[in-house]
Amino acid sequence: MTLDLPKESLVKMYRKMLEIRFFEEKVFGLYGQNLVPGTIHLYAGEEAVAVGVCSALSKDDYITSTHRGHGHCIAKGADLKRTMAEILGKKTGYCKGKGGSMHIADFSIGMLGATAVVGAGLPIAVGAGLSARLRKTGQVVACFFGEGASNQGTFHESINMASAWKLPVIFVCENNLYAMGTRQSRIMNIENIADRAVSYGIPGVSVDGNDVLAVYEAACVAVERARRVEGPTLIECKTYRQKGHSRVDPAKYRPREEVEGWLQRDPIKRLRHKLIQTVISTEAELQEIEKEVSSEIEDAVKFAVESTFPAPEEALEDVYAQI
Amino acid sequence: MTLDLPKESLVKMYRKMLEIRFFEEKVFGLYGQNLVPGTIHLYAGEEAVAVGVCSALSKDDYITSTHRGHGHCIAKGADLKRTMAEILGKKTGYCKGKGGSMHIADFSIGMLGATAVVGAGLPIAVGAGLSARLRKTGQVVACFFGEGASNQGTFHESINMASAWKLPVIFVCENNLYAMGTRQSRIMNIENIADRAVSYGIPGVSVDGNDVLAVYEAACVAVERARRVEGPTLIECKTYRQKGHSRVDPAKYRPREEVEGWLQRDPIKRLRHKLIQTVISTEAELQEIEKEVSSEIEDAVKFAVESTFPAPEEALEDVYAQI
Amino acid sequence: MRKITYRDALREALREEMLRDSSVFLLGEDIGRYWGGAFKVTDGLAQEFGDERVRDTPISESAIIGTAVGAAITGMRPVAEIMFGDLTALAMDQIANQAAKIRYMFGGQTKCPLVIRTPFGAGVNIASHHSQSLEAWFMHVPGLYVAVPSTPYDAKGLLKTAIRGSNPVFFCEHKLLYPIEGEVPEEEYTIPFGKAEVKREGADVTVVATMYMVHKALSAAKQLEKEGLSVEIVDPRTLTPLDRRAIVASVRKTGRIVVVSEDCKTAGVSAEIAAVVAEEALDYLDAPVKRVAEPDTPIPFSPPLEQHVIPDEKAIIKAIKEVV
Amino acid sequence: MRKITYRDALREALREEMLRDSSVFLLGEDIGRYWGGAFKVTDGLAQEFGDERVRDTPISESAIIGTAVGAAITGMRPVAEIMFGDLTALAMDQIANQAAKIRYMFGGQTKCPLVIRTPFGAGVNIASHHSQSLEAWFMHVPGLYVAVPSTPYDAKGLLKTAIRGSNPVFFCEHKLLYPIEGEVPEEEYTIPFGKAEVKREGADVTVVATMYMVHKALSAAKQLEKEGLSVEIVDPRTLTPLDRRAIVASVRKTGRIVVVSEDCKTAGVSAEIAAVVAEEALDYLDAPVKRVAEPDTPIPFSPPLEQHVIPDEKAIIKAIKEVV
Ligand SMILES: Cc1ncc(C[n+]2csc(CCOP(=O)(O)OP(=O)(O)O)c2C)c(N)n1
Ligand SMILES: Cc1ncc(C[n+]2csc(CCOP(=O)(O)OP(=O)(O)O)c2C)c(N)n1
Ligand SMILES: [Mg+2]
Ligand SMILES: [Mg+2]
Repeated sequence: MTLDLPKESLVKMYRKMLEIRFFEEKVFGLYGQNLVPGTIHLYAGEEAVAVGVCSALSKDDYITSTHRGHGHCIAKGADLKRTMAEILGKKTGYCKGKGGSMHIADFSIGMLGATAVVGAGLPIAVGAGLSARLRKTGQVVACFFGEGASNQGTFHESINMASAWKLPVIFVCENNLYAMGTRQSRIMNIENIADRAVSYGIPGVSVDGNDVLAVYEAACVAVERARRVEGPTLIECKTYRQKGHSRVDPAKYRPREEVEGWLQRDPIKRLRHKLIQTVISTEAELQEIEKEVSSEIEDAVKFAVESTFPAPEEALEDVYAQI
Repeated sequence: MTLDLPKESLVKMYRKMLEIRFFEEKVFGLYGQNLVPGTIHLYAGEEAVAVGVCSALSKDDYITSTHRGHGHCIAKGADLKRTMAEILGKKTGYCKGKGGSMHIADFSIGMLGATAVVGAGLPIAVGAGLSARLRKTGQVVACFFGEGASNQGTFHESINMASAWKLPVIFVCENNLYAMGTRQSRIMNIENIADRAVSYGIPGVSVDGNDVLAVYEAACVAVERARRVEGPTLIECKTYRQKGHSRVDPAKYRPREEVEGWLQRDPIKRLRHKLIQTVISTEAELQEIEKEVSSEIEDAVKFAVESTFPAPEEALEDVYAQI
Repeated sequence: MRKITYRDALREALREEMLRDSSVFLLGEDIGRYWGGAFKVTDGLAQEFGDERVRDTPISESAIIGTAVGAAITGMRPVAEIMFGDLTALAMDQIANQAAKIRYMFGGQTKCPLVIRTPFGAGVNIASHHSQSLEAWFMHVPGLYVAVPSTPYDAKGLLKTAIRGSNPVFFCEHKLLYPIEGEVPEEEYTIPFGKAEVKREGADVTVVATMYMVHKALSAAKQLEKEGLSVEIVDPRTLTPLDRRAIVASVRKTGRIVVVSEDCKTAGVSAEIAAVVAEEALDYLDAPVKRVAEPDTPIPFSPPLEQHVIPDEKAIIKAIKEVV
Repeated sequence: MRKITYRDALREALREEMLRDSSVFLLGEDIGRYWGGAFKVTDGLAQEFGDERVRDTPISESAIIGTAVGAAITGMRPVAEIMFGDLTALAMDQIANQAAKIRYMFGGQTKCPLVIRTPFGAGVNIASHHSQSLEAWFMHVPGLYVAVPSTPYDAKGLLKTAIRGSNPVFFCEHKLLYPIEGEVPEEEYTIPFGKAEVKREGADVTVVATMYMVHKALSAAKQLEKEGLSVEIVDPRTLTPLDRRAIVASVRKTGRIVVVSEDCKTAGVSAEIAAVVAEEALDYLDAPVKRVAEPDTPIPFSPPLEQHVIPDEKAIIKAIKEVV
């Protein structure tokens, strides 16, 4: 963890990670109150990945996301209210209630949306990268996916294509060790997903995904490479989801010591500790931020809960664009 | 090229390669006479791959094949007559005329069939390997595919699965530098497909695919590894198709010097030269073999040409197994 | 008779067939000891039969089906689970081009005894990628059988037939059916493919319904009974082969037909059934054929939106009233 | 008027739209300067527009379509070629779950102006993996439009509409149509989606036919004319949207209908059209609906076998005679 960034940037990262964590805790709570339809996949514990990567992007860069997408949205700058409203199925949500937790998008900030088909976002990210190339905009695309997704055919096809065409795409593998109840070692014979970069002749790096600055640095290197038209990078971020896979999952397949070890390496705690230790921030400052974020999230919940549901007939809209 | 095999084996390899070459030349000729319906993808120039690999297999081992499959069939021991008859669409063909050039199979010798969907044979080979494991037969499976196919998602999914489960599958990439008119370097950013083995934690070897003994040796190592339940191997055989991709293709996209260079490295000429040079065989012996093979092929052609077409109504049979 | 859930009925079928025949094995994502399948259909089976025969896979749908094909043509009887029906799209080549055609292309040299189990259906707010009903795609693929059980009894009997058969079977389940209870005998039985069941006899109108819609049709029929309308409900149980005779026979009796199917209307299951009636039973018809199906939209997430697109009793009753 | 081939008409449409709009680009396997597409539709375009806009891809169908989706939602207008229609199965998730649903799932935030061109059809002896007609799968996917041009004129006009539109279009071509010639004006024109064309007027029976079958139906109609039968031929030109009105209007006039479609019969294109007629035109029908389609088999290789399964003039004539 190198801390040679301006204080402002560090604190911003801290705040973003906190937003995600508090947001997810609320979603979890609302779920218990039966206010969240369907299912949820929480990002708690993995905040450093989304925030580290998105901090290296500019607003008009793109990202693509997954079933575990709340954190990606927030890190890219999505409005907390509309994100929460979407998760609750409200008309004020980003997708007017059509998408829900697994399909949030905010095209106005380059968040090209979450797909619930594991691995399906990779070729779409390649297309966005190709589009940036053809339109000569200099934009880059960060594509998030899990280590489980890295066994989908689309992983292979997409990275190969992006590499052959030297497209500005950053493939960010969130290796949280499990795909549902399936531990990585049971379904692949390698430890580092980053090694798969060899297949495409591109750089592959493994970083501590619970260290936001490590992620940030790797992402910056990849973004620069992309903007220099040198092609994609595969970044593997080793991290851990603190909750079960989805709402119903008690995650009993994970050894207790493993969970506890990762909780101790909580990315938010770690950054907080560093900020204090290096006297970049004071306890009071950070508490102030925590209070602010907490109240922002309360506002988002209030907004979402009070918003109305879409009218049933709206189900028939948006199938085709009319013009 | 090491020649410490018994003469018998070497001569057998020579004969098999010759069978394939003469067979393909005849298919080409029959095509010109309008006796071959549809299209054809000739294996001429790549004989060392199929023969080298199949020489390392025993009869009850399996292979899966591709659109360019005549050579695989013959190398695994298929009957020349029934192979030729299938290509001509005759009832006496292996598939009673239902399959044609792109879908030949002979289950009686473990030839599990050619698929015309590029890359589709890989997971099927994995399944055959899994089946061998579950039935505890010790069989291994050799799976042929092109370098173009190595960009299909199935390549990735299949090898990963075979590796995770340590299945007895040998993935044989026939790298003939082109997929139709597309040169490898234009659609992938690596030179050796064998490097992709890294993604699966398995051995990957590149061999001179026009040297039948080099192929044979690599295959033997892989077969032994498979039988020891240590998992799959990826073998890349660098080779070249001497004709166009398919019947209509003049292959103008290939530099003349490149073609000539490869013609000089013709796998059959090379083995022949060695056999003579090392006084393993005499010119007379080899000429005798050539005559024999030539007449076998004539017999096959005669058989195929004289065979009848299936009756139209047979089109409705074999959709479902009745028992 | 004892009652068990559709989920348990499926599990019993798997278990009994695995006990009966050592060539039967299961593969799929998280079907094993750590999860037991996303819908718990295979719960406990890994513990009983071991991880080799109840095999967790990587998230590689094409390779799951392709592997099953390779195993099926070399002497095994794989039962592959695709976690959600929507994801069969990822394996469409292996299902439609390989599994379904491998026997035919090779002139009958091989059999491909393979079962692909997958849950379809909307109603649990999991949006466009986890809620579709795509049976019609597979009906349009010669070489496949397509089973669509609506009750625990049918689920068990059809799954056993599927596993014992010699052909690839696309076996459709429905998320909302898993917890539904029904009578299932302790004794061994199987249900032949291609035999519809009249789930309720009636005289005034035929309703052909499948899967979860059978239950909605039954409840609609009960309501209409009070109004003096007698509704016959025919459940095809398999879409391929389709028991056209039973459908035509019922229409011949009632002169009216409503087809109820959860999938999107256009080119869906109900289209084929309507077409069969238009070809083979036109002379018996006293009213136009009616289709009740999802409108042509993806499935939305939010509950009021989702409920709006799923065919319900009201829509079934309305359609029936329009034809009588 | 000048006559050009279907192939050249398609190429003209691509070229004109590329000249008109710099956001249009092409991608696909071997569509570029070294081959010009397996059926030469894009021949010469790479030379004119460069390799960036006429882009050869690896053999990665899922990524081809996914890449097109990503480009389409970020301001480009990709036209993707899948070399053979059978291979769309490899990209089914990207087509049906991503391209078709991306606008809807995201509540209308984006458009996905993407064209997927691919050749269907049997008749050239290339067997089960290269000969299918799978339009029906895509008709069953809301969010997609499906175009099925049967003539050079329609091919050009529909392709231009497809490229200029704001929605994903699944654009079906047919191998046997590529060399067919027809009148195509030099002047600019487009053809709206959802408007059928009466390819031949008639009074006694309606034939709804698509793609290559339009030509077989026309030739059957000519033969029947000699026997005094007047056949009307309706070509829907797009399957989604489907011009139900035109079909119903024709049936209203003739009282009889035969639907001719090359795909396998069960749950195919002809099923949907038959169902529409059974729902909306039953009262006008004087005879059962007839479907002429491929039997439910994969496509075999050998010429006599293949010819046996492709619907021909004889089958069309037989069906027409059965209903009149
Ligand atoms: C193609 C596909 N297969 C299966 C599923 C069901 N599923 C949803 S999330 C998930 C696990 C994904 O694991 P990973 O990619 O590691 O992401 P994580 O959940 O760990 O963030 C699975 C199997 C799906 N949605 N899509
Ligand atoms: C999935 C798929 N995409 C495209 C095609 C069309 N096609 C047939 S052979 C071929 C090239 C295959 O190249 P490679 O794998 O290198 O094998 P080679 O022909 O060189 O032996 C292509 C693109 C196909 N049959 N299947
Ligand atoms: Mg994971
Ligand atoms: Mg090649």
